[in-house]
Amino acid sequence: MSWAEKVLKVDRRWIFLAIGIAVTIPFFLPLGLPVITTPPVQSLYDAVDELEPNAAPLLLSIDYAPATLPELEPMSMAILRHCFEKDVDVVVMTLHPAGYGLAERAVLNAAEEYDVTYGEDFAFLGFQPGVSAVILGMGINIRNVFPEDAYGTPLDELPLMQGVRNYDDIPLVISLAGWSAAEAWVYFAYQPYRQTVGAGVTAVMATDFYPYLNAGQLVGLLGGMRGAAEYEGLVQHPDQGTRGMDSQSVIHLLIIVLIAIGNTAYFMARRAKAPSGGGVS
Amino acid sequence: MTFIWTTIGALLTLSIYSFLYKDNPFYKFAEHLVVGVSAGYYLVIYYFNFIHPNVFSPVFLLRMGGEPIGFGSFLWWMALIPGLLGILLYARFFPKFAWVGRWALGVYVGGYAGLGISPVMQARVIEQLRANAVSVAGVEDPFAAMTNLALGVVIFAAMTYLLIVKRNLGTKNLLAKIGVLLVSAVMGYAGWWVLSLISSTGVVSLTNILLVVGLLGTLSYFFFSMKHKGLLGGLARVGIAFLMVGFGASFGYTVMSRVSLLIGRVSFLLHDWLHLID
Amino acid sequence: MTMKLLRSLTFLAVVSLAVCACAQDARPDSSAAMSLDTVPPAPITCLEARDYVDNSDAGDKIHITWSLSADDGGGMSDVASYQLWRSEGAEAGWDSLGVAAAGQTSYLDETAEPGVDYYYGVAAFDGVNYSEQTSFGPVAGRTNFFQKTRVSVLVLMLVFFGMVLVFTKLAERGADLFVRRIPGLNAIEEAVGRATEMGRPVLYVPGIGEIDNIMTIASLTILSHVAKITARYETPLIVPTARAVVMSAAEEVVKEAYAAVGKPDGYNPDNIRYLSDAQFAFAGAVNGIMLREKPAANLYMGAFWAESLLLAETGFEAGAIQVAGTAMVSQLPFFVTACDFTLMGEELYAASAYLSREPKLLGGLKGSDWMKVLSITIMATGVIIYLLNPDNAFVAWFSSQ
Amino acid sequence: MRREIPLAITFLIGIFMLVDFFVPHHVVSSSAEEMKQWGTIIIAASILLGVGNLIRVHFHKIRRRREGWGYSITTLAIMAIMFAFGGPWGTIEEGSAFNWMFLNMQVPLQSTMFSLLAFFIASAAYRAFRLRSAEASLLLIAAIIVMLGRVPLGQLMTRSWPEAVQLPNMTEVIMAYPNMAAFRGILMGAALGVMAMGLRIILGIERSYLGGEK
Repeated sequence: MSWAEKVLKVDRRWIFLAIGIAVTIPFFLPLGLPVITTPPVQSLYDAVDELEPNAAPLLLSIDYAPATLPELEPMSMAILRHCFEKDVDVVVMTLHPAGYGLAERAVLNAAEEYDVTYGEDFAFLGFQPGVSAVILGMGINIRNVFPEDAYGTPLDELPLMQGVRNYDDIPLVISLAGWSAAEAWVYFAYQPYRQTVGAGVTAVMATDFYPYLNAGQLVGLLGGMRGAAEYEGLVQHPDQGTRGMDSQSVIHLLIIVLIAIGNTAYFMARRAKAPSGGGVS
Repeated sequence: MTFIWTTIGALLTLSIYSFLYKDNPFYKFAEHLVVGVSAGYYLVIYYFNFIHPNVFSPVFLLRMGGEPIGFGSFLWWMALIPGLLGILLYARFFPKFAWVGRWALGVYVGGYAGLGISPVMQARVIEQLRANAVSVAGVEDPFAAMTNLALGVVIFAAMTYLLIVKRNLGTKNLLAKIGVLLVSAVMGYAGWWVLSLISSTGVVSLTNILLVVGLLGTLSYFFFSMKHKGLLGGLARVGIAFLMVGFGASFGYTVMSRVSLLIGRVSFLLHDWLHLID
Repeated sequence: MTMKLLRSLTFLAVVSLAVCACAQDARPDSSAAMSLDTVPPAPITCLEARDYVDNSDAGDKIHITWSLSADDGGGMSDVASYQLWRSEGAEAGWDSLGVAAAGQTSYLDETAEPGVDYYYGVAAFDGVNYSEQTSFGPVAGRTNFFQKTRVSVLVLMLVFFGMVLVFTKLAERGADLFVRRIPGLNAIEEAVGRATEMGRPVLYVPGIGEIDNIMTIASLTILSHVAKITARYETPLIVPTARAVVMSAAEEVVKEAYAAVGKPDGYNPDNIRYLSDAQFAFAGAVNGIMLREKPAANLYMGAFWAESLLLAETGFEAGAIQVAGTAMVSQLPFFVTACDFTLMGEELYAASAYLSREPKLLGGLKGSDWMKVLSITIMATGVIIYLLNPDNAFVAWFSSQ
Repeated sequence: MRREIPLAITFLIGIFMLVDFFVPHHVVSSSAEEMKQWGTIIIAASILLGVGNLIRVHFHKIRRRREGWGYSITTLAIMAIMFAFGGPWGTIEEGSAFNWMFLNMQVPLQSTMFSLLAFFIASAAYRAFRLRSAEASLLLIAAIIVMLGRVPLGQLMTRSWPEAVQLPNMTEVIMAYPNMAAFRGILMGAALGVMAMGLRIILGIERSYLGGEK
């Protein structure tokens, strides 16, 4: 067996080992590569940035489950920091049954870093089952769906919720989801109510969301850890997203090198077998 | 206490990773464990989050969402009917009556089939068509748009010609074929770039023509009523080319999110469990 | 609370700006620079009130629209807000209804009694003076039976259904409807054949979608076909599922298929398995089946999410022939790279029609094909019309809500 | 009768839900909402069928001492424990035993299983991305450009190049145009497939999910 054939038939466990090493190294030796902002992230950032301080609140729907935490939690942290930094009021809710703890953890952690008060600068509404029904219902009156916040306080007793009835009083909704919840916001908040919606989704889902972005159904889009890293760059608060991008660079390069080796070996092996180099395969 | 639980989580994590080496007792244990845990989890969650508040409590305790409801009232019936439909599913346990389970299935499948049709038409067909049309035509200078539309048609015709008449891109050699494709891609891209220097409107409409060509090609590929020969064959091949670019691009795009998950787990092991990094 | 505060702040700012503006230029004759504003703003124009139709219409909403006062954003730039009044008759008194901020041109009255005739009045307000009131009426809220903004959806849907039904009828009458071969369908039969030769089971994964997902239903149709082949060859067929309802439907489908080819005893209920609703618990358990029960053919048909590559890579390593079919756009790249054959998007739906060879099902396929032609035509027409006149009714008609 | 009744139910409910989209009348829309709720209850009730199947399959395995029967005991035991903890001592409330088991067993197991994809995507790329044909070359080249363009490394590599050929910009162009065109095509085609299938279900032409075709 020539070396080319050996390379082609390499035990895939060597590849696994290489990936394992590549992902771990940047944890100990950070590279600190810079991140450049892309238009969908910039437009979501601008949409948040244009919100009036201490006025109509941003509705942040933290719809992810534990499985997509590493990609989406950096986003919620970056967006919450952006809002708290600018004194923009935030109302947090979740549509995922397993998202309650995660949403609460994100908003409380971010709030700890800033001088903000619960009920005045931010509120947490908790979870309600039934995705489309919740979104549609909030378009009529938020109180129909969430009569009280997650801790049992009626919404009217929260200063920042006074005067907030439905989507007319919410300039922007952002959904961070690793499943179809973000799409549901497009279908049931943008389509019937023309509510401005932004989304943060996993990198793999981002492809599906380009049509919505292009059709103006979404105001902006964060895709995966990179989207989070870009947003962290814009709010000048590098964190998990930015650090993760170093590991990303190494692994992406590794995969490309592997593909290059594979193709070189493939053509060496072909040449050895069919000297004419022709033939349609 | 937290450390014990974290250690359990970490050991289970390592058990799953051991699968990468080969199937082994640790993986088998973890796999059977997670099946058991999730079965118990869903059993409890489905009962307490759906059945209890929406069926059991209103029907038997006459309370719904904390409010009392009357026996035989409208709300009571509205809780009883889905409850009965759910129970009909269990008719399967008695083969003689298994067929009544289909009623529940009929309600569920029929309801969602009806529910799905119109939004799909709206969001996936009409809205996409509209977006495509508007983004192609939505440039400020109609003259430039027309010129570019014509230009797009020419490029498209050339591509189709290459792909149909010169089916194999004029050569049999695979490397040469790839070469031709690469050179034309580079040329196309260069042309696009040169145009971008001359007129920004032109670029917008030219790149948008890609949307039309791609959509036309892909839809042709999914045309089942005719053999893929002649013009339709060419269009379908253009569609395949677009599909391939799309698949490659989204594959590459996805790598990042998968690596993100791995980073999350590695950070759990190194940071949350072993405290090796901060 | 904050909204009100903000509103009054903007109002104050606007007023002071307006006062300063007056002081600086407009009127050299008004010597008292800080004198009180006595000039009312220009009235609004084009006032209209219409019954408002939303998704749950109880006839209690009326939508009021108007054109800005000439002094809002232009002219004296001193409009602070718009005051709205409502009255139940041309002669009856006016009740205050609400306030809209400067720059707004609409207001939704959600407190209307259905069927009552109302008159609406709107006036611009500069903080001190009201403009002349513009009125409109009568208008009554009705509970509507048709959402007019969705007429394009309805029309296209009916056209599509019409085509499907016509082709189905044609097919039933025996018209020869050509449908091209779908590559990948043969692959299913080959894969099952190979499993038989090797004496190893066939694994059929109907996705992790709930049964309300149309992909799952298409998958069950294909399953029925596959089960008939395995029944004939007496090859074990393992169907792991992630949803209990899908599991029970799969049981029915497979049992009937075995009975249909006259081998009801070949059906093994232990091979139709519910594994877990949890996505990755399911994927892990299916991986276990692949490595331990060693199926020689893995068929993945239906709705898949991230587990697609977990299954397909493990299956590849285990040496099985793999055929996938899904309309999940985000997972297609993985099935295409890791499986031997992939039914993409509509091919999955087409496959179920093609396999059954029932003329009724082929009609749907034909209908979709002609709908594609119609869609392209609509898009092309839209582009041309849009280029000639961007504000035309044709494009607007398709902006459904 | 055994088949006609469910088909009639499917037809009536299907048509009603279809019509709901076009009829804003509040009586119609609130009834449709109510029926959606029914769907979730039917699904929730079905879990018992699934768990019944799970118990049966594993029980058979244990009773017949088939290979790996010991693991089946794990599955059944942990399910029983989870179920026992779930009822009386609170479900998803912070700090309940049920929640602890969920957070420290199900969550890490699921997310680790998910993260295996990082390894698999590399091995799939290595194996499948070969310049076998002209079409395959498109797949490969698009993948490489996007992979590089997505990470900071790609940005650094081409930072000094003209804007049009900087990798992140090329990535954006590929994602926003050819990729989107192709996916729009798939989406639209699939949407038509869904609608045709939905119509067939409502009309009772498609009935395999009810079991068999007769």
